[in-house]
Amino acid sequence: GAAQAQTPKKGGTLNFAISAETPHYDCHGSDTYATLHFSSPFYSTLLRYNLNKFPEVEADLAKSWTVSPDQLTYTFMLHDGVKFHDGTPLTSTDVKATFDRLRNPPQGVISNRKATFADIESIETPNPTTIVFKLKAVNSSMLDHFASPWNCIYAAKDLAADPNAPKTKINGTGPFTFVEHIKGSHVAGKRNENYFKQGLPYLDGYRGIFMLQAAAMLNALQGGQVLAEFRGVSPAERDRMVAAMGDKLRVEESSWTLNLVVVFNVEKKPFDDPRVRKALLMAIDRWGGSQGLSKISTLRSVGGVVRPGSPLATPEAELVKLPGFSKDIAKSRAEAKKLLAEAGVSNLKFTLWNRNLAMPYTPAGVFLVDQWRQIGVEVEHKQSDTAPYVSALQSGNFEVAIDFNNLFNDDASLAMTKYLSHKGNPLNMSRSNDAEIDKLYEQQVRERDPGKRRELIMALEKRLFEQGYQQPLLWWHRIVLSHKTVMGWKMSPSHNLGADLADVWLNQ
Amino acid sequence: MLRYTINRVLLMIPTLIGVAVLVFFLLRVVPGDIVEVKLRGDGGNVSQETIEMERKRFGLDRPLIVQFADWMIGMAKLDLGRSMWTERPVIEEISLRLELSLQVAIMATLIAVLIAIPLGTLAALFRDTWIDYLMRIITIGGLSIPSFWFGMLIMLSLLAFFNWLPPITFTPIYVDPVANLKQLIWPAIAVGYRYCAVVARMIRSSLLEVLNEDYIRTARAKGVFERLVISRHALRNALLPAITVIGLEFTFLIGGLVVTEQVFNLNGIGQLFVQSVSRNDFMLIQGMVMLIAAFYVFVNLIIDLLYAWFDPRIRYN
Amino acid sequence: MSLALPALAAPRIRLWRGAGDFARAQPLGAVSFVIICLMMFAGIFCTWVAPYDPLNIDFASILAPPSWSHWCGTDAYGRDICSRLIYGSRTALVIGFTASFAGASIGAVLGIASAYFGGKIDDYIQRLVDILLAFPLIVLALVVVAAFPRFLVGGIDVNLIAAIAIPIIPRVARVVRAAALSVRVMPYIDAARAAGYSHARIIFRHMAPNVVAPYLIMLTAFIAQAILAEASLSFLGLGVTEPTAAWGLMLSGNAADFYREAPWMILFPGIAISLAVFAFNLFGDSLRDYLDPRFRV
Amino acid sequence: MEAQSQTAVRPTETSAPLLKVEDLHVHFATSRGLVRAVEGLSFEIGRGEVVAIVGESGSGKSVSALSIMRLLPPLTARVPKGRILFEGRDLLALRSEQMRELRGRDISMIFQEPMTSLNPILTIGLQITEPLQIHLGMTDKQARDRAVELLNLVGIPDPERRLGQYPHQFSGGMRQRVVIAIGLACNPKLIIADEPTTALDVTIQAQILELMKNLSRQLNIALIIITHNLGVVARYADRVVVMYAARRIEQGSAEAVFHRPRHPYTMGLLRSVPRLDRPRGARLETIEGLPPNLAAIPPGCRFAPRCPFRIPVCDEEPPLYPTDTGGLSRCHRHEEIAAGKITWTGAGGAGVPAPHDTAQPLLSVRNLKKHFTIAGGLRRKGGTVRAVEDISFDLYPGETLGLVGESGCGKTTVGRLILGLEEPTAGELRFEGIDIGAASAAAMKRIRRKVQVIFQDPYSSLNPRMTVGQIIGEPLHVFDLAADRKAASERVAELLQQVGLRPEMAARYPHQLSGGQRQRVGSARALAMNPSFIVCDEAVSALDVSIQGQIINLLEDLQRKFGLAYLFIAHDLAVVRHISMRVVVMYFGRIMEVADRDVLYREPLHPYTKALLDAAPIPDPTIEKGREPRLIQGELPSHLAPPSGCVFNTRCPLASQECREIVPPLEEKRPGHFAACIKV
Ligand SMILES: Nc1ncnc2c1ncn2[C@@H]1O[C@H](COP(=O)(O)OP(=O)(O)OP(=O)(O)O)[C@@H](O)[C@H]1O
Ligand SMILES: Nc1ncnc2c1ncn2[C@@H]1O[C@H](COP(=O)(O)OP(=O)(O)OP(=O)(O)O)[C@@H](O)[C@H]1O
Ligand SMILES: [Mg+2]
Ligand SMILES: [Mg+2]
Repeated sequence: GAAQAQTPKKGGTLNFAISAETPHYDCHGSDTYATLHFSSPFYSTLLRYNLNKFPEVEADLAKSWTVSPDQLTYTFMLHDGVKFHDGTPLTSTDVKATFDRLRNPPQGVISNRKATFADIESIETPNPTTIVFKLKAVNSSMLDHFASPWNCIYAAKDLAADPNAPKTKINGTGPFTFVEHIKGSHVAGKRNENYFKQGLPYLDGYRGIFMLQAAAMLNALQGGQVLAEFRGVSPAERDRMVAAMGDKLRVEESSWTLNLVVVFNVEKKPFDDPRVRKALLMAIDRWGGSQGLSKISTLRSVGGVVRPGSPLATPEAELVKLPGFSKDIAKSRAEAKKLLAEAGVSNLKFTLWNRNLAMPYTPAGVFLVDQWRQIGVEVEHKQSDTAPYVSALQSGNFEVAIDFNNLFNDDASLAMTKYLSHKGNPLNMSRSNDAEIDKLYEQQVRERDPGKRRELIMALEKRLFEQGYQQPLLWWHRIVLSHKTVMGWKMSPSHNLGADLADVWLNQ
Repeated sequence: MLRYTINRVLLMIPTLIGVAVLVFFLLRVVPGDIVEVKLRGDGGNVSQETIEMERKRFGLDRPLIVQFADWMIGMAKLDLGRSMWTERPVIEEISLRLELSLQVAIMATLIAVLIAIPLGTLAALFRDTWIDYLMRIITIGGLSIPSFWFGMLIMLSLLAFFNWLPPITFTPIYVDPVANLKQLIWPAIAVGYRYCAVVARMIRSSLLEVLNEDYIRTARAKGVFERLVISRHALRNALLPAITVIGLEFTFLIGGLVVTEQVFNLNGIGQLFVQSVSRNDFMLIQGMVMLIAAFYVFVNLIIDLLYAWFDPRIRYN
Repeated sequence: MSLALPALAAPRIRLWRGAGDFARAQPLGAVSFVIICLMMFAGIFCTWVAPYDPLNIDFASILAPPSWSHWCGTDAYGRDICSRLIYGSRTALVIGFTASFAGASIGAVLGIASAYFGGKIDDYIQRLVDILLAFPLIVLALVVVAAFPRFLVGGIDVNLIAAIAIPIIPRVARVVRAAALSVRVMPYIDAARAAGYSHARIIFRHMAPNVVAPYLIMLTAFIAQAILAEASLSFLGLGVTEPTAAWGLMLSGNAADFYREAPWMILFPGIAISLAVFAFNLFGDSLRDYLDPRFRV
Repeated sequence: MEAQSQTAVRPTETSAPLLKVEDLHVHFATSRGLVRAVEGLSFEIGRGEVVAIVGESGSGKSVSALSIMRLLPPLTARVPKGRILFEGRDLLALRSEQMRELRGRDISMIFQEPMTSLNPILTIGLQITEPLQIHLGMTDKQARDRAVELLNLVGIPDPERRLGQYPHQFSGGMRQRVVIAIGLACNPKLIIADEPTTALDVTIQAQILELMKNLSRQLNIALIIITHNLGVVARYADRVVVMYAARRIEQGSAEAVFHRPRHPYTMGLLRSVPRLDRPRGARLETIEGLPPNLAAIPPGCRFAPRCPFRIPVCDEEPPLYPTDTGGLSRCHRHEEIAAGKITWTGAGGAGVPAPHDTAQPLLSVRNLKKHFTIAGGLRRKGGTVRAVEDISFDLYPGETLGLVGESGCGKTTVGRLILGLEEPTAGELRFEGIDIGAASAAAMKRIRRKVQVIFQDPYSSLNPRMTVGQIIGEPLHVFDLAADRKAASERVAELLQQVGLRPEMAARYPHQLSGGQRQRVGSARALAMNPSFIVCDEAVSALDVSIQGQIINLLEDLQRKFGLAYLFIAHDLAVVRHISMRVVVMYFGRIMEVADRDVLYREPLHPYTKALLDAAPIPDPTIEKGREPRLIQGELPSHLAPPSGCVFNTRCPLASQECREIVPPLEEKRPGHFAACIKV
C-alpha cells in the first residue's frame, strides 16, 4: 500500500532471520523454505508469481511467453545480456539443462519436481534467447509450475561438470551474489552489480541469520538485531511483539498454503470402517477450534482441500454441508456417537501419532485429543521426532495421525495430489486406494475451463470426506513481522514466494 | 609415576571402544533414517527409488558390521566421517560449536570454584551453626533448581528490570570480549549455581572428614595458627576429592547443557545433539559421543594425575 | 521363638526409635520429609484434591492470571495450572521413584557383586561402569526414548523411566562398590565364609544389609535427580507428552512463547519442581548425616 | 582474673608444681545424654617428673589430657568446673590465642596413632620446622638445622635426606620418633603422651619408651604417660594416678601402688594380668562385670558393683582418703586393706587342662607358603609380599598352640590359611589326616564346621545388622544342626549360657553390647557348630586387662568342657604364656622357635625370642627399674625387600656373615625344642 508508493532508496544491508538452516543449496532437490530463503536471492526462475496480483504469474528471466491455443506448447523469450555470477552469459541451453535436470535427473541427483514436469514431452532451443516446451497433454497448472520458485536456473556447464554442483556451489543469475555461509550462524550475499533487471536490487547486501528458537528470534527482532523473519510467527508472538514494539513493527497476515491433515490408516481396524472414520471427523469442532487455536497457534482458517480464499476454494456455504464441517457441533457429535455405536466401537481407544514440533503440531494434537474425549474416545497422544514419525507414517505403523500438507505453491492440483490413491503416491499416508478420486483428479487437471474444474474439485472433496480417509484439520495462518524500515517485500500465502529480495529496500 | 600414567592411558582404550559399540548399535535401533527426514520431512513428494538411491549414497544399505568397521577404521585415522545432514566433516561441524560450549563450561567452572571453596570451607568450620544451615539450604537449592528454569528467570528479570536481552549471535572472546561476555555470562551463571553447589558440598564434607583426622589434632597441639591449620593442613587434603567432582561436572557441561542452550539460544554442542538426534544424523551423533567420551576419559586421566601430583603416597610408588 | 521373634521385632522397634532420633537430630530432614509426604498425598489423591480436570481445555479462559477460581492461573489452553501441578506431582513421583529405585537397585547389586567376587568379574563390571559413565547422558536419554517402541504405564513411558534409570546405575554401582569393599574385609564376613555359607547367603544376608546406608542415601538423592531429568527431558519434548500433566512439560512447549506475558505459566511449575527436588535432596542429605557415623556426635 | 592473681602471688616459687590440675570436670553433650567423662580430677606434676595415668578404657584418660591442651571438641565438650594451673597460670582462663602460643612451646602432646598423626601430604621437614618457626621465629635455615638435630636426637639415621620425605616413607616406629621430635622441638616443659606405644610392637615400644625416658631425664622435661599397660607404668613412672569411671580412685608412688595397692580395683587389676615373672597360676583372677556407663552413673562408690568387698557403706560415694603409703585411695575400706584384712581372691578354678595326647595330630601344617602379589601398577608398584614362608607345625587335639610374633610377621595369615580364607601358595594342610587342598566339597564342608575362628576386633567381628540370636543361630539352621526353630532357640540360649551371657541377650544387637560381651558372643558363634578346633586371632588383645582375664578364663573353661584345640595368636607374650601349652615364635613369615611353654620362657634359644622376652616390661617397678635395658636395634625389614639368609640378621646381636648367606633350618636343638638359628 502506502509503503510501496514511496520511491525506493538504494543501499543498506538487511539482516533477517531464517528459522531453519538448509542442509544444501539445491532448490531442485529441496522442499523446505530453508533452502529458498537461503538460495532464492542468488537465482532466477523463468516465470514467477506477481505478488501484487497473486496468483497471477509474471515474467522473470523470460521477457515474455506465449501459450499455444491447444495449451500444448509454451514458448519463452529470454532477456538478453543475462550473466551468471561467474560471468558466463545465460542462454536457452542453460534453461534447457535446468529443466532436463528437473524432469529426469541424472543418476545421483534428486529432483522433487520430477512428477510436476512429467507432462513435458520435449524442450527445444531454436536460438540462445528462445526456449520451447512441448507437452504430452494439457496441464491446467503448467504456468504455476513454471512460476514455482523451486526451478532455480543453473548454468549448463556447471551441471555438465558435476550434476550435483548446485548442492554445494552457488552460481546463479539472481539479484545477489554469494558471500559466505557460516554454519550454524548465517548466510550473506551482496548486490549483483550486473543483475539483468535495471536498478535492482536496492540493497547493498543481506544477512540471513539462522535462529532455530522462536523466542530468540523474537528477542532479536525486538532488539533490531534482525529486521524481519519471512516464514511466519504465531499470534501470541505477534501480540507480544506488537505490545513490545508498537508502531515500529509491521504486521502482515494472510491465509497460508499449509494445512494439517487428520489421517486414518485404513489398513488398521477399526479404521477400515468408513463409519468410524467419519464419526471421528464429525466430532471435531473446527469452527470453535479455529477460534481458540488461532489465538495460540498458527492454525486458523477452516477449509477444504484447496486453500480457503484461493480462486478454486470451496465457499463456506458449501463446506458446512460436508462431514466434519458442521457448525452445529452438538448434533454432529451425537451423530458421531451413533455411528461409532453402529460400528460397534462405542468406547474406542487408539494412539494419535503426531510430529514433535511445538508449533502448530502440539496444539493440534492436544486439541484433537480433547475433541475426541468428548465423544468418549480415549486417545493417547504420541509425539515423536521427524525420523520415526515419517517412517511410521510411510510404513503404515500407525492408527491415526496428524499429517501435514505442505504446498510449495498455490496450485490446486498440487493441493490434491496428497489424496490420490496410495499406490504410486507415497504422499497418501492413509493408504487408501480410491479410483473415483483418481479419476476426478485426472479430469480437473486436463480441464481447460476453470468453472468446470471447480465443479470437479468439489466433487472430489465430497467423495474424500464422505469416505473420510483423511481430511484437512485446519489451514495455517501466516503472520509476518518486520520492522517498518523494511520496504518493498511482498506478503503472499506461501512462505516459499518472494524470497529473492530483489525489490526489498531499507527506509533509513 | 610414568608407568602409572601409561597404564591409565592404556585403560582408556577399552572404554572408548565400548562407548563406540554402544552408541553405534543403539542408534541403529531408532526407526527411520536421515534420508527420509531429508527428503520427506517437509512432505516432499519423492519416489521410493530416490530414497533408496540416497541410502546407497550414504552406504546405509550395507550390512551393519561393515558400516561399523568402516567407521572404526575411520576413527583410527582420526576421521569421524561426514555429517549426513550437511555432508560436511563431523570435525568441522563440532569445532564450530565446541568453542562456545567450552567457554561456557570454563566460565561456569571458574564461577563455581571461586565461590564454592570459601563457601564449603566456612560451612565445615562453622558446622551445625546457622552459617552451615544457610549454606546447606543455598547449596541444596542449587542442586534443586533446574538450570534451565533458572535461566528463564534470568532472562525474564533481565527483560523486566533492564528491558535488555543478551545478544544472540556468538562473538569469539578474542574478537570482542565485551559482546562475548554479554552473551555467555548468563548461561554460565545459570549452570554455575548448581555446579558451585555440588563443589561446595563436596568441600564441606571432605573438609569435615579431614578435620577429624589425627594429624589436624597434632597440628593444633603444635600450636599452629588456626588459619594455617585450615589452609595448610586441612584444605589441601580436602581439595583432592573436590578436584574429582569439578572434573566430572566440567565434562558434563560439555554437551550436557542441552536445555540451557535452548533457553539462551546458544549454538553449542548440546543443541547440535538435539538437532542431529531429531534428524537421525547418525554420523554426527556418533562423532559427538566419541568426542565427549574421549573428553571424559581424558579429564579423568588428568584428575588421577593431579591426585598423584597432590598426594605423595601415590607419587612416590 | 526367641530366635525368630527378635529378628522381626527388633528392627521395627529400632525403626520407630530411629524415626524419632532422626527428627530430633535432623530437623531440616524432618521438614523435608513432611513436604515429601504432602507431595505424595497430592499425587495419590489428585483426583480429589485437584479443583479442575487437568485435561479440560477452555479456550474461553486462556492465560488467565492467578485468581480465586484459578489459584495458579491457566495455561495457553485455558487449563487450570494448579490442577495440572497436582496431577503432575503424581507423574513426577512415579517417574522419580521407579527410575531411581530401578537404577539404584541394579547399581547396588552390581556394586556388591563387584566388590565381593573381585578379580575378573570386578574388572568387567568396572569397565561397564566406565563406559556408561563416559556416555553422554543426554544422548543416552534422547536415543533410548526415541529408539524403542514406547510402552505406557499410566500415561508414563517406560522408555523414559529407563532413560532416566540407566545413567543412575553406574553412579550407584561405584559408591556401593566402595562401601561393599570396606564391608568385604570385615571379620564378620570372614567368619561367615569360615562357616562355609553360600555366596548368595553372604551377599544378601551379610553384605547387603551393611551397605544399605549408602544405598538409601543415593536412592533419595537420585529420586531428586530423576525428577529433574524428567523435567529436562519433557522440556525437550522427549519425556511425557501433552496433554499429560507433567511439570517439565509445563515449562516447555508454548510456555516459551507466553511466559513473558504470563509468567505464572513457568513460575509455579518451576517452583513445584524445585520444591520437590529440594525436599528429596534435603532428606537424602539429612539421611546421610544421620546414617553416617562420621557425622554423628 | 584468677590466673593473674595466681601468677601475682607466687611468680617464682621453685617448689611450685609445673602443672596443677584442680577438681577438673569435663562433660560431653551427646545424643545419649550428658557424658561425665572426667569428674573432680586433681593431680600435679613437678618439673622433670614422670607421672602415669592408668585406667580402664573409657575412664577419661585421654579426655583429661586433651582438656589440659584445650583440644577438646569445641562443640560438644564443656569444662563446667576446675582449674588447670600451668606455672601458676590457669590454662582454662587463657584466651585461645595465648593458649595456642603455649601449645607446642611449653606443653606438647604425643598421640596414640603414629600412622595417622602426621600429615600425609606434607614433608616431615615442614612438619618439624613448623612449630620452630611459629614459636621461636626461626629462619628456614635455623629451623632446618634444629630439625636435623632433633631427628638425630630421636635416632633417625641420615636426617638431612629424611627431612624431604613424606610420612608414608617411614615405618610406624620411625613415625612415632618423628612425632616425638616434633614434641621436643621447642624444648617444652611438659610432654603429654597418650598411649605413645600401644600401636607399636614390643621391641619398638621398648625403644621408644627408653628414648622418651632418657630425653625427659636429660632435658628435665616433665612427662605424663597415659597407658593401660601396667608393665610400662612400672618401668617408667615415678608416680601413678589410677582412674576409674571418670574419677581418680587411687594415687601414689609407683612402688606403693604396685606393691601395696590400697584400692580393690587396683588390686584386682594387678592380679588379673598374666605375668611373665611369676609362675603361671591355674587360673587368672578377674574383676567380674563392667565399668558403669558414664552417661548414667549409679550413686555410691563407682566400683562397688564389681567389688567383691562391697559393704553397705559403699552406697555412698567415698572421698579420697590419704593412705598409709602416702598416697590417696577412694575406698571406704582402705585401712582394712592396709591392715591386710582384705586380700583379693577372684573366682577360683580347676587346674590346667591336660592335652589329650594322641598319635595323630588334629592339624598338621607342612611347608606352608603364602605370597601376596600386590595389585596392578596403578597406585602402587607391584611386588610380592612373602607373608608366610615355609612354615610347618603340628597341633594335637585338646592342645593350645600359642603363636607369637611382631606385627606383620604373618600370624593372621597363617590363621586365615588354616581357615581356608586364603589359598596357600604352596605347602599342605592336613586336618584329621585329610589334605584340605585335595578335599572333596563335602569333606570341605565338614572340615569347615570343625574349624572355627574368634577374631581380634570385637567390634567388627559381629554383623551389626543381626541380633545376637541370629548370629549364633544362623549356622544352626543353615546346616540343619537344630530340628526346628524351637530347638534352635533353645540351643542358642544354651550356648549363651555356656559363654556366660544371659539368654535374653539373644534379642540384642552387637552395638548394645560391651567389648567383652561381644567376644563372648563371638565364642558362642564359634561353638555353635561344635568345632574341635578354634583359631583365636588376637582374641583378647583389644580388651581391657580386667575383661581380658574373663575371656581367657572362658576359653580355658570351654577347652576343658569340649576338649577344644586352640591356635592362639597374640603378640602379648604374657598372655600366650598363660594360656598355651606349646608356643611358636614367628618372625617375618618364618618360624624362629617352637617349644613347650615353660621351656621357651625359661630358657629361650633363639636370639629373637630372647629379645622379645627382654623387651616386654613386667608390672613390677622394683624389677623393671632395676633391669637396665637390653634393646634390640633397628626396624622390621620391608616385606618387598626381605633380607637374604636369616631374616633376623638385620637386627640380630649375634649376626655374622654366614647368617646373611644361609637360611637356617628349623631343627630340634633339644627334645621337643626347635629353633631356626645356626648360632645355637
Ligand atoms: N568427643 C566425645 N564425645 C562424647 N563422648 C566422648 C568424647 N570423647 C570421649 N568421650 C567419652 O568420654 C569418656 C572418656 O573417654 P577417654 O577417651 O578419655 O577414655 P580413655 O581413658 O582415653 O580410654 P582409652 O584407654 O580407650 O583411650 C568415654 O566414656 C568416652 O565415651
Ligand atoms: N591381602 C593382603 N595383600 C597383601 N599383603 C597382605 C595381605 N594380607 C597380609 N598382607 C601382608 O602380609 C604380612 C603379614 O600380615 P599378617 O596380618 O599375617 O601379620 P600379623 O602377624 O597378623 O600382624 P598383626 O600382628 O599386626 O596382626 C603383612 O606384611 C601384611 O602387609
Ligand atoms: Mg584414650
Ligand atoms: Mg594379625
